[in-house]
Amino acid sequence: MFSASKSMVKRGYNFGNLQGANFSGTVETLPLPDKVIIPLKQGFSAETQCLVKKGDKVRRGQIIGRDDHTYSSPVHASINGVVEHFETFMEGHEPHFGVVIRREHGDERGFAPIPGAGSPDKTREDISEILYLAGVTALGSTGIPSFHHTSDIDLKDVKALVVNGLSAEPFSLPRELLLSGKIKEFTTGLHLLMKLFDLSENIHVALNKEATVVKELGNALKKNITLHTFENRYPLDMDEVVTEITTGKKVPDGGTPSEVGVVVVGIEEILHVYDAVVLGKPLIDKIISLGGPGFKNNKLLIVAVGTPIEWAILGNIEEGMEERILVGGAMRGKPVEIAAHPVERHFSSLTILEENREREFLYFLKPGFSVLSYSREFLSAFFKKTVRKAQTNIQGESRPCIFCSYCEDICPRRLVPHVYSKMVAFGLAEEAIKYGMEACIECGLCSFACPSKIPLLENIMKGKKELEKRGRWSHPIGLQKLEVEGKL
Amino acid sequence: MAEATEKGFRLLTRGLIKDNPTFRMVLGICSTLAVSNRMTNSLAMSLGTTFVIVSSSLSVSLLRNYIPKRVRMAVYTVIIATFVVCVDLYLKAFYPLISKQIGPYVGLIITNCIIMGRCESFASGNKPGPSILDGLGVGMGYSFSLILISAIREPLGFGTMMGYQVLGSWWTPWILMVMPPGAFLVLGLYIWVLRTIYPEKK
Amino acid sequence: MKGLIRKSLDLCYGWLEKSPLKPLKPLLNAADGFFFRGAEVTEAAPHLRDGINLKRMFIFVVFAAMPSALAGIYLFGWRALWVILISYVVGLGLEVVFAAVRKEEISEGAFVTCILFPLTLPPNIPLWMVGVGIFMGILFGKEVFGGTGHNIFNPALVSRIFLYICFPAVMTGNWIRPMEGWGGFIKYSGDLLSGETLISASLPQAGDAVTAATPLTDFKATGELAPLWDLFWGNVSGSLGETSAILILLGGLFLIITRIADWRIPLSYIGSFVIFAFIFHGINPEKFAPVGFQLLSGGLLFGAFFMATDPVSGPFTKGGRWFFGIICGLLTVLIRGVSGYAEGVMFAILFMNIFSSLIDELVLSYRYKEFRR
Amino acid sequence: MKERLMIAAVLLLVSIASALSLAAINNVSFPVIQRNQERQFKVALLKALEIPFDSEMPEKAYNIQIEEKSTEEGTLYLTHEDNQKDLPVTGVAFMLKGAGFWGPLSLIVGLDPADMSIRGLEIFEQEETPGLGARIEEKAFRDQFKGKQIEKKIIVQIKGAATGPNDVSAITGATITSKTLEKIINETSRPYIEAMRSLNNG
Repeated sequence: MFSASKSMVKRGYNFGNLQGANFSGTVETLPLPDKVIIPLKQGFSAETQCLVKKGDKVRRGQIIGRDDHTYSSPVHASINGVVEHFETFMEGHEPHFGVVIRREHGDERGFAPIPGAGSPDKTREDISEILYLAGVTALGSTGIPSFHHTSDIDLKDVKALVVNGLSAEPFSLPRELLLSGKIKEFTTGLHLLMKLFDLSENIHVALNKEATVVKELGNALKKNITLHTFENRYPLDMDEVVTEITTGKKVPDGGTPSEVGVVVVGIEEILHVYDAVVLGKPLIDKIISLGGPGFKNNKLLIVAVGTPIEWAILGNIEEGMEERILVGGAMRGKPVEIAAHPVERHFSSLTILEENREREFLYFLKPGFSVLSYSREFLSAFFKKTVRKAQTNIQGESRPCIFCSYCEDICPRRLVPHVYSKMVAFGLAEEAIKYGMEACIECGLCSFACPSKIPLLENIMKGKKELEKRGRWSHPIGLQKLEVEGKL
Repeated sequence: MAEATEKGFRLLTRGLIKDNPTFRMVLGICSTLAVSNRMTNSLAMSLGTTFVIVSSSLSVSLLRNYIPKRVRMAVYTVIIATFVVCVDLYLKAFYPLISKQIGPYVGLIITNCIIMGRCESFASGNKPGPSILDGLGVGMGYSFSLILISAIREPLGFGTMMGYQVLGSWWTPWILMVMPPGAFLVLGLYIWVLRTIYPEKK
Repeated sequence: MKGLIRKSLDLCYGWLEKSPLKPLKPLLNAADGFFFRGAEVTEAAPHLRDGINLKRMFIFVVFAAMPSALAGIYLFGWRALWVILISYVVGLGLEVVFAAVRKEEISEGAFVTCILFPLTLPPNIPLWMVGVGIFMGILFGKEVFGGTGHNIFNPALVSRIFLYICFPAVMTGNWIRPMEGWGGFIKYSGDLLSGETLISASLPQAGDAVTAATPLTDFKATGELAPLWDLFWGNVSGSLGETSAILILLGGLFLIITRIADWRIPLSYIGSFVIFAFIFHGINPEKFAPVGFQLLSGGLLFGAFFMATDPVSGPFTKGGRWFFGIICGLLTVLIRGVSGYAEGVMFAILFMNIFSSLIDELVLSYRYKEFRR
Repeated sequence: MKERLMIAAVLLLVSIASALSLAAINNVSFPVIQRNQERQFKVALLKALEIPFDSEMPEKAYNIQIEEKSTEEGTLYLTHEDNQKDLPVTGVAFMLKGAGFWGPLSLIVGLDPADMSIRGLEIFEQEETPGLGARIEEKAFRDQFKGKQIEKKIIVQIKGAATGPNDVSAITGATITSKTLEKIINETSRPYIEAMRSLNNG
């Protein structure tokens, strides 16, 4: 294990005012789509057993997939309608099984409530049961532990709870905006989780320093909850990093916070806990953010789970551009290959970037008021207020490494990405372990900052894969870990 | 008969370029770097080394059946050293000027890996005839490379060739070419060119 | 303007495809890449990229060296312009040849080498020597190692040391006094020296130039100290770009502010130099000149800001950079004071270049010792 | 056992053969080598004293014109008026030794005893950088020393032109060799001058 928690707060990169990152606090509600695709496996959950047949009528909020014997959480129908057919679609290389439901009535927002829910005064067992039935337990990077099999960590092993309110990745869900006007709901939800985990201390809330709700939240939180504020630096909002900078516990290299007994949940997840336990609402509506230069307006949107992505972004895209749609932020987001892919319940943001293939004239001599750059060679470095352009163009030419050590300076873990990249290229991935390659958290800042435009992160991941293939190193996390341990 | 002639010819010529001890195997570099700044020195050194290679190859070949395997290196060294001292004394007696310039390196012919290499790899297992041809071939290869190097170094370093002024008085001598590092550069260039023309077989 | 260049480039592409001059394509690619940014987009996460690229980095180093170059022209005659021009023509020509042979794109590193190298030369160096120097420096300092990014030594310094060893008489023995009035912008100083001169007394004098020794040579020979004020403004004899301390500082600060050069190297180099110079001057003031004089004279500032900060040939770790600078400073003081050479910056930096990867390895093996089981 | 005896015998035989042949060659070449070395020294000495000689047989001139005189401080080489040993001394020469840049540096200085000025300077042995420090052998450089007063300090001027009466211009770029030469002349000639004094007085 490699300790760097203190320097991590200072390292990383503040993306500043990005073009298309100005979210307004209001939340819009998307009309229900004509049909939804509900994957039977969403979030931290194995594939559930399908409980409906073709032609069945389903109600909004009805459980249509459930399997109490594996690590999973139930899946719900998000509209009132009829099961039309079943569909297999690919997510990466994995086939996913989805239930297609056609809407029968109008925009009906009513739902089948979770039995037993309705008030915040519940026992531990009740909370666990309600969260499980609501499907909320599938949220978080490794799930929220309960008395069911819902997470790779047991309820009795939970030693700390971290609420991640940071959002430093460009175009990721601006979490602090969710809090405005919802402080009470948040604190109630937090206390429910604390009760579930049987924790009275070691509870941390991390928030951006500039967030408007910091003071309000600070007043609302009880003394046993620590509120930390941080500068808006990527990748402080990654779960591994936020764990280290708040609790001081070192997450094992390549591992997850759950391995040291820490559960990390986002603010939106706490609100879902509140919705489930107090309002009895299952996880059928999800707040996601639409961000990036490809959208006309950046906004927060309440979307029914299973809505096709094309439906969610319809009418909001800038016309006449080659777009790249990403699930997640602009750094670690996954490109969406099929626009019909449904919004799943663990999605938090959709990003659209323009595929910028423009060949700018005399680019290297431009003053650069709107350039996103780690170095100070552009005037934007001296004008903090200017809006930076977010580009997919690599803005240069691929060149050999010149040892400028930008990647090393910007790396939140004080690693040497260019060294790993070279070693992997020479087939010496084993050697790279000796220089700490496994401590990489894959934030991608090295590739971002490289002036030679070397895909450093890609090379590192290639090296890790190679090592796994050769059996030299492996650190399965999440579901993969459970699968390796034979629990799935 | 023709076959034998052909074989002998191959032995004689392969050291020139294809298996050139200096450019290809990078052997005997010490003396190459040290003496190749003047053509006369190069010639003297080449002749001396060739003589030592040929005569020690011959001697080893003649004695090959009598030399016990365990002490063969020691015997080779004694044989080579004898011939080297002969060359050294000869130069001292009849070419004192050349001897003064390349003196220490003549003694170092003993440690030239080329000679030991030929004795060990060829002469110890072959008849005197082929051994002489082989030694002569390798010696010629060594001489060839030395002459090639000094053909660049002497004009650049002194403006002369074999001691005669070939470049006019406008020429500014390149002192680096006179010093051993200059030979490194020239040798490197030759190796580069040669390996580009005849790529190494895999 | 933009459209015109684009059109003519496209025209050339079409024409080159059919013509027998096809091997010249790298040259056209380079021109294209010079005017227009590439069209590539990111292939995988992260989807955003920093605006910086090598072209900008290298051109900024050239900008940083500009004040010194202009000072060189002003102080020593506009012949200096020829020196720089020849360096560019030969250096870039060689770069193009290698790019064509290797079928690679032309790397912009030569732009930096070709401006830094002439600034380290005596003003009245024969012009052909400039060409030979940059040719040998780029060939043996960079290309034999595989081009930009793979070199062990700073190519500009390799060029200089080649000339230094080959033609010591030219490189150490003849300097001219700076010009006055409008200076070199209107005056041209002739070639002071032909290759033949054996003994310094017989140096012929030409043009308006007056021979003079550099402040460091002066001190070595006679113990005389040049006035600090002259050293600061650059009103002393010396290499083209090294005389004016203020302009070098200006360029150096620019490099540091833009983050192209790591501030650790100049700071540790100059810091350790000052400390050691102070100590040694206290011990033996005859051999070691006073700190202020040593700091401003010779190539120390130029070396510390422009040569030692070359990322390729120096160490890349932070600790390594501190160490590199400190040893460079110590070596410079020692070489200036104890050896037969008046100046030691070039030797110190080249010497430490050899060890930079070793230093990095030591730093990394310490930093990642938890991973060495 | 038998094998070991065999090894010992072969080694012994080879060594004996080698030793015998070397001894024979040495016997032949030794006188020649010795004569070469002596001749070199004698030529340098005659040149330093500016005595004309037949380059084929310098021994002849040497034997006639030079008187070797051993003193406590070292050997002095004298020439007399009309080559008569009882007549006054017209020239004195001696050898100075010191450490050069790469190796030993020795030179022969010829003096005019009348005013103690240098008649000639010959470099006998040097291993300086060719083309750089080695240029101290060039006539133009050595001739500068003629007429300089050995009793006063001779200064090799590195910077600028030689202006003082006892100044000599250094070789550009070869600062170290030039300064070494100055040091050797000024520091090691003292005892010889003392010896000359006592010779004159006695």
